[in-house]
Amino acid sequence: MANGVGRAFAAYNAAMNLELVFLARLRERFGVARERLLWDGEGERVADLLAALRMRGGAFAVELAPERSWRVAVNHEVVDLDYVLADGDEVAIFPPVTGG
Amino acid sequence: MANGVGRAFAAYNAAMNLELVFLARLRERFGVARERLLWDGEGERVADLLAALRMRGGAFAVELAPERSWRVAVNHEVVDLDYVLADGDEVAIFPPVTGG
Amino acid sequence: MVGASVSFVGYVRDVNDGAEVGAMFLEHYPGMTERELHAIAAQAHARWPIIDTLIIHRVGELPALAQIVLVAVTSAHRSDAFAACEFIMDYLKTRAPFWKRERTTQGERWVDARDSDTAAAARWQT
Amino acid sequence: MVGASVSFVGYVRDVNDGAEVGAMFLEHYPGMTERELHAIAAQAHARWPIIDTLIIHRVGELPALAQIVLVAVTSAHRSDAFAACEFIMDYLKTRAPFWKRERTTQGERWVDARDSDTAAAARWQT
Repeated sequence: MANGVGRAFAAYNAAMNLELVFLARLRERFGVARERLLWDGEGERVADLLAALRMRGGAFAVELAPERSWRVAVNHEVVDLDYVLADGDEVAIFPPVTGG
Repeated sequence: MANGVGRAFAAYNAAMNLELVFLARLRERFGVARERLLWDGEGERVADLLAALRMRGGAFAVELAPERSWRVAVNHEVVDLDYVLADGDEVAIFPPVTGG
Repeated sequence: MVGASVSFVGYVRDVNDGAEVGAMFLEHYPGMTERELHAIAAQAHARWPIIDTLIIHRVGELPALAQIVLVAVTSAHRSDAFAACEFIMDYLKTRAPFWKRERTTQGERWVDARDSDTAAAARWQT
Repeated sequence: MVGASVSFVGYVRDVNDGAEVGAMFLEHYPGMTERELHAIAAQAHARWPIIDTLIIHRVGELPALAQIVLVAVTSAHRSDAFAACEFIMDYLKTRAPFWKRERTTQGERWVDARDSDTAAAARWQT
């Protein structure tokens, strides 16, 4: 919550703007590279967002299943499932890296 | 002893032709890079040759003293003091290497 | 004073897991990838007395046998440059946000992470 | 198939043991030096599944900061190329018949063998 408007907004129902980024295989399976999301779901943790994305079903349910391999980065930094999201965060979800 | 002449010669007094090579610091101290030697000294081992070279005195006695660091190669291969010399051998004596 | 320079170049394989590879597509995550490369170089500088590091990683479409990555490290003594260069490569393979998709004679496929790469990176975590 | 290439370049130091080095003279033993370089490369090939090795070592007069030696190794997997390249350098330093004479501000002197180089080469003798 970077400013007064954000804080006031959060006081009502924790709604926030998130920028979702899907990369590599996930980008292909979901058919989307970037998505702007007004997040007013239950909870503010990464785990809560993932649960909501799985609810979309289809490729989202399959690829983001807990037993599949994926990583989450918030604002370009890898985080774990307990990370608490904030308004304006860029949340990227991607398969294990295979560079070099 | 590569041929009949060499063998006959050796039968008398083990005399043989050696090509001595001195490298780097030893070449400078001895003032000689290569020397053809008709070796008819006592024994045929590298140790015997070194003892004879030390008898020359001067830089030879100083630089080839047993406690100094030097290596001997015969025909381009490092050998130890018990190596038995043969007619026509090229015997190189040099300080520890410092390449790369 | 630079006494040693160690460099590594990685190439697109033309065969992988039994299939002939014609080309490769390398995807990255703009912003995060650059940030991660800087972090990897900074870690190498913190661990070894090295003088400079250079990392170049290509992205997009690459034909078989093309160069993918260059890592170069300079130092006063050679053992530091060797260690830092191998460390950077091991971390690039397991941490930097790059993903490879191969175009093979059997179609296209995303390359899976290798256990051997994860093991190589784990060596440095002591 | 070449997947990795590791190369090492060594440079003439401009400072050594506290003295400023202006130039260096590198002596070798023609015949034995070439033989030893081939033997070192053959040992690397026997120990690791590498594809090719290249060793270039300069001799004679070299100015400060000049390149002295290049060792390049190609292999399918990067860890083999790193290990073989470092092995060759460690052996070059302790076994190959090269001798360095430095021209410093305090005159000329032959460089002594370093204990650290001997220790580095000893690592591979297990």
